[in-house]
Amino acid sequence: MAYEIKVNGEIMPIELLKQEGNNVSVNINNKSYEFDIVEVEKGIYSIILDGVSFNVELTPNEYRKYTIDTLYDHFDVEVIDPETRYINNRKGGHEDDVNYISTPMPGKIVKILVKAGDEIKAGDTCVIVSAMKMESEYKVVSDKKVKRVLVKEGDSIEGDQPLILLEDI
Amino acid sequence: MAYEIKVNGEIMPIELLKQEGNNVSVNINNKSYEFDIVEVEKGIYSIILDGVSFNVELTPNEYRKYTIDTLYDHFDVEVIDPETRYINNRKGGHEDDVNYISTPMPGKIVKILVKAGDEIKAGDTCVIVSAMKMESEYKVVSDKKVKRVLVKEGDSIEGDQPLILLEDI
Amino acid sequence: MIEKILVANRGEIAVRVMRSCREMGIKSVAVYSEADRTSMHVRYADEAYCIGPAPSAESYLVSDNIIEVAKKTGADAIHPGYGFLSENADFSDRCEKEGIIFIGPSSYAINTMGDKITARKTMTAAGVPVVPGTSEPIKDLEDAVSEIKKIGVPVMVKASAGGGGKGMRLVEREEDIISSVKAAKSEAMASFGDDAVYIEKYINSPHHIEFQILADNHGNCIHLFERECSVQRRHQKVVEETPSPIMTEKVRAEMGEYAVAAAKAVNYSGAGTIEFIVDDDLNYYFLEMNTRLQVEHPITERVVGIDLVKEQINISNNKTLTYKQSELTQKGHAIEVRIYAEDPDNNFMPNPGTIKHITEPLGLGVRHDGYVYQGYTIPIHYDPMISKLIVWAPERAEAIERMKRALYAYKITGIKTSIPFLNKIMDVPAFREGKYNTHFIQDNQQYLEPQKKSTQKLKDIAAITAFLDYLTEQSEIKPGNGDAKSEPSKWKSCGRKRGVSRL
Amino acid sequence: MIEKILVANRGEIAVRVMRSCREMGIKSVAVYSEADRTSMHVRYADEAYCIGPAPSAESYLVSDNIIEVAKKTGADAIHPGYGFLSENADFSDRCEKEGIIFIGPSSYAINTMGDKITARKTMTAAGVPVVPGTSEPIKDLEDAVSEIKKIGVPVMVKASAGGGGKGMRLVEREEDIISSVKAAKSEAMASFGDDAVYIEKYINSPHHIEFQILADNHGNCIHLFERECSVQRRHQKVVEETPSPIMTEKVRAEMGEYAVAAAKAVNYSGAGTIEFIVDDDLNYYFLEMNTRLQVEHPITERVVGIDLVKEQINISNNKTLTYKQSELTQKGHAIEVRIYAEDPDNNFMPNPGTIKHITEPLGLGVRHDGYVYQGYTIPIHYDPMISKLIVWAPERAEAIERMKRALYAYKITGIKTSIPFLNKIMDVPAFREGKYNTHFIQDNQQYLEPQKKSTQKLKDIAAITAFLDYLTEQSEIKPGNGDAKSEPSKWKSCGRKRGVSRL
Repeated sequence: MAYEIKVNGEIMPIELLKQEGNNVSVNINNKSYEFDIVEVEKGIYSIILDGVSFNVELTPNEYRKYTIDTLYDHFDVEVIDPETRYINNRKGGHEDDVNYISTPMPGKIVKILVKAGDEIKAGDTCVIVSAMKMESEYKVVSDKKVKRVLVKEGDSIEGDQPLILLEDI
Repeated sequence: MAYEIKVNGEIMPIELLKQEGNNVSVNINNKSYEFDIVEVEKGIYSIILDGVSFNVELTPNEYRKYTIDTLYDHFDVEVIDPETRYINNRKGGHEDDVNYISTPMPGKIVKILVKAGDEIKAGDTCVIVSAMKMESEYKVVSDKKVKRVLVKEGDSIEGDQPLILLEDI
Repeated sequence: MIEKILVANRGEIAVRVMRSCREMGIKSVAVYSEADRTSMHVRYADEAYCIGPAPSAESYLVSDNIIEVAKKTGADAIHPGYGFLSENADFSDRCEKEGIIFIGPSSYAINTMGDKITARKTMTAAGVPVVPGTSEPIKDLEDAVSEIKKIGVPVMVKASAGGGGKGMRLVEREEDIISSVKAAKSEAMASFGDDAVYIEKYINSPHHIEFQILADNHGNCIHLFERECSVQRRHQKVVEETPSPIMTEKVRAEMGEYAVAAAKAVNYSGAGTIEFIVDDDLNYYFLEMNTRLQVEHPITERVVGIDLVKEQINISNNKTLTYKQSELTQKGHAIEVRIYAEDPDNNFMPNPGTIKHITEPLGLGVRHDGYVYQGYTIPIHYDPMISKLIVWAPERAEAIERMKRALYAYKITGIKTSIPFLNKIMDVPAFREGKYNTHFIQDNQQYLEPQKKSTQKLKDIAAITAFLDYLTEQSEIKPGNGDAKSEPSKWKSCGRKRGVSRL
Repeated sequence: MIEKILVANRGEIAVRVMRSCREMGIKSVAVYSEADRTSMHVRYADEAYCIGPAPSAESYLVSDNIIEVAKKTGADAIHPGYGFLSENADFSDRCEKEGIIFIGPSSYAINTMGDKITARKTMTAAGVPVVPGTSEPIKDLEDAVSEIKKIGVPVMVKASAGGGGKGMRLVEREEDIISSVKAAKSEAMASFGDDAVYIEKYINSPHHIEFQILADNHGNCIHLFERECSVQRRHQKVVEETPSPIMTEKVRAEMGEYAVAAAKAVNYSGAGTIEFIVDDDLNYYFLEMNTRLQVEHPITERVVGIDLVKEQINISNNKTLTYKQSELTQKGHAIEVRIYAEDPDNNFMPNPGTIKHITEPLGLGVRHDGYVYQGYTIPIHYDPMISKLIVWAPERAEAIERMKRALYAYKITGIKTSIPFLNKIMDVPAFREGKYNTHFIQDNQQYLEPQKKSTQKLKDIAAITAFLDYLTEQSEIKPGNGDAKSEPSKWKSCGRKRGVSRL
């Protein structure tokens, strides 16, 4: 099973070599680690590596994607299984080219500035979202055509929810 | 569905009358309550009853049995569904007559003083269990015959685990 | 005597007020919006009533609903906390009319201090130093120039009808006076159709230092020393400490006396704060008065050893102050940081969400005033502050180390918070030396930037942890995965039960 | 200078020591038994090493394994905490031989104070008052009688070979002396084949009061005032406070001087505690010395404002004491309670298990030193103490109310704890008045009995909550239950998401 793992954008091969109880041996990018690892609370792992104690906090996001927090660092991690890898390869690595606008956090739609069929220029604001008394403008980064508007003004939205579908011109 | 509920040994009829969102109407022992109830954390309920705010902590034990803690009180609660009630009635209410010895907490078997086939008298010690440096003797409350010893000295045990099976003489 | 208090607020301050009520044997009544049914103040209070929909304009700001609950529950008094109705003179009046004690000052004090111009005039009359400047708009160029010469550069020239920086000029050199005033006037005319200007002394390196005061209904007023609040971002305080690292005994005593004079000038009653702007040479000027409890009140409580909410309640009970000025001292050093649900890597955007897990800091010298808990969803309608962390130590340097230790132990997942940013502040040389002013954050960007580089080892550890978690989930979804080497659920179940089962 | 410390302990004290290490920039090394892989001290430390199986005799008490880890990790010093190896003279010696600093006194001090007879002789020689009595066994009846007359009744006559109450007689009246001594001697002969007896002054209404001391390696020694520890159950301290409610300025000063003299008599170095037995008239007698940090040290830290662990480390660094006696004062009042995993309704049987949920008390004047967390399983091998709750307030009465408030907010499910029992202690009249001695718990049984009656309303609420939870689970197991009235999963899912979805 040839897995890959993507950490903050960088893709590396990863393999589980051995596992006995809490002791795990893993090879990542041709480097081997021997861990003593225990999930001490839901999503909180205690790791002892060569005597050094680490606390790692893991939040699962979408399928195969995780947010990892260590003492001072924050990582976005994605596990790439062989199947996904095959599909990605066929797409020529374009798997990140998402054609919609979303917000990183929950909020409320204040204003929608576009409608289906509009052709908009890079930098144009599509939607204004408020969260906790602060309003933020969401723009497109390249020229696009608005395919569909999925929300209306006044709607409450979740984080990472598609708001406006776009298509390339 | 005629349910009964047993609280600290007392059995009362209970019925869910109505439920809209968080608002629940329940009749217990011919008295009606209207609750605003929300589970705010796993096992922690916030209840507002006539404006008064209660925090109730619930720990599920065996099937249908719960431990409930409020600010100063502790309750053992068992939900009796119609089927169980029918069975209990046929047994003449003897449902609590458990024929084994167990401990309320995890520990370690220090000494076993009986073996299968022994006839023992009320008050005889069957087993000594240690937990956290303290040893406790577990006795029988009426004359019994030892059916089977399920543990051996030095074993670690869980709370409420049957240790010695008994039978009436 | 007050026996039941309605707390007209939410979040950490509502819980904090209720804690003191509980210690005094006073019943507390919570009010909550529809978005706050699961909020901690509802759970902590003795009684709780819903007062309307989520937006505060329809709930926490609706006097009628709050008064109605107070009457229904027989509450003797209302504590407004900070924000919401705490500095609303009409609400103070309304309470009085309804025969409910408003735990705060009279509408007269709120109104006088709430209006900048009136406050300035009142303070000048009371002999309290204010930032030198004009108290009336100036139309005439000559008058403006002579006024500036009187005050002395640097000054700020501001359009009297203005706002948003339009018609505003900083004058730093004598020779620029005339040209700058002309420019400001013409810009003001173009923008607002009015070329009248104000002139105000410009404080080059401003410190924000405030004094806590307490005043009873019998003419007694004391101050509880200063709080240094110069670490600010977008005019929001981020870190507060007491004593101020730049304060001297002499100036402290003077400023304290002025703070008391300021409060007395408006017949103040209750707890309040006199804010001063202070320059590097310790020249100080009255800025404004906050006629309520402040977010940062705990550092004063710690160093002076007084429960300010209890004092507020005592005062509302018409008691005389518990302490005399001469009985008060500052012992040791306290620092507070405010923890916000925000993303420091993304321009401090609010980052509400559901708390997946929280570990609160504990131990010697640490106070944590919060209201969130595991599984709680922070609503998007209110302030994103989730808690305040307060530390104390005999000396400032030790307090900084203690704050770092507490921040290290404080873990929240599910949302992003300002914890990493606060931790960086504790390491900025200017902060450690106590040499900072309100420009601190912009002046120290290089120390406060999100750290983009992590060690390769940590990166690998993060990757491996996610990978193992993934394999575990996979094997739970499809048991008998077939791969002999991977039985990944081991470390999860094992870790869980080990204390009991591995004997 | 010490740069890395191995903490040879577990639980709250290990974490507490590591916190101070972190504030001082000192790396910490945890050692742990196989039962403690998930324990908080392993997670908190910079490094962690397993030193053996669960039983402490095979792990935390094995000097060899601990020394080996210290050498491997390059630790400069070992902090023993309390219990385990903390009062083990051989271990202190061993560390010295291996060139590792033992953070505690020399083996000489440990040995001298560890043996009751030697300690008594040493203290008598140093002029420290000890409980009046014989220092050698008495064989002769006449000698015994004259000794008792010299000491004065009441006295306790004890079999010198004895134990377990056999051959022990309390003599309260002059006229009972001869008969009591005879009875004791004959019982002693029958039980132990030896009729020699000791005679000791009987303290009718004993208070347990101890003094914290600090001594450096340069001949300086200070005391940090007293702790009142008379609330005890089975000779285990349950509640501690400082100042003692029965103490006077004069006696405090005297006892403090004797505490310093006692420490100097054994060339003490580090933190230690001199325990006294005190009667109602404030006569005091040396009882024993604890040559280590005490569980109850935080109340002293709070009232005196000193971090005792940091002072221990400073002393071990051969520094002189940070404070002079004249610089120390007691400010306000602190109370500590010990929270045990035990069942107060079942004769205080230890009640280990898995923490299902924990809410820790927060806010003004509250310190919480614990080590357990949600999901943690308390091992059955060690002490069942899970945390210490310490409160401070300017006055004793307020501190008691604050403790009640903190206990109210402290919630643990999954295990039973002593919290309800501690809460009752805070309401016992004798405790509130500060008039109690070591008989407090037995004398106040009527206040401390588990409350058997609850209001019918609470009983109904408990029943209904369980019923609703049951219905929810049922409907989740078999969806489409058919009953139109019951869609019971609503309040669960609704509560969870409400903050987000109900806008």
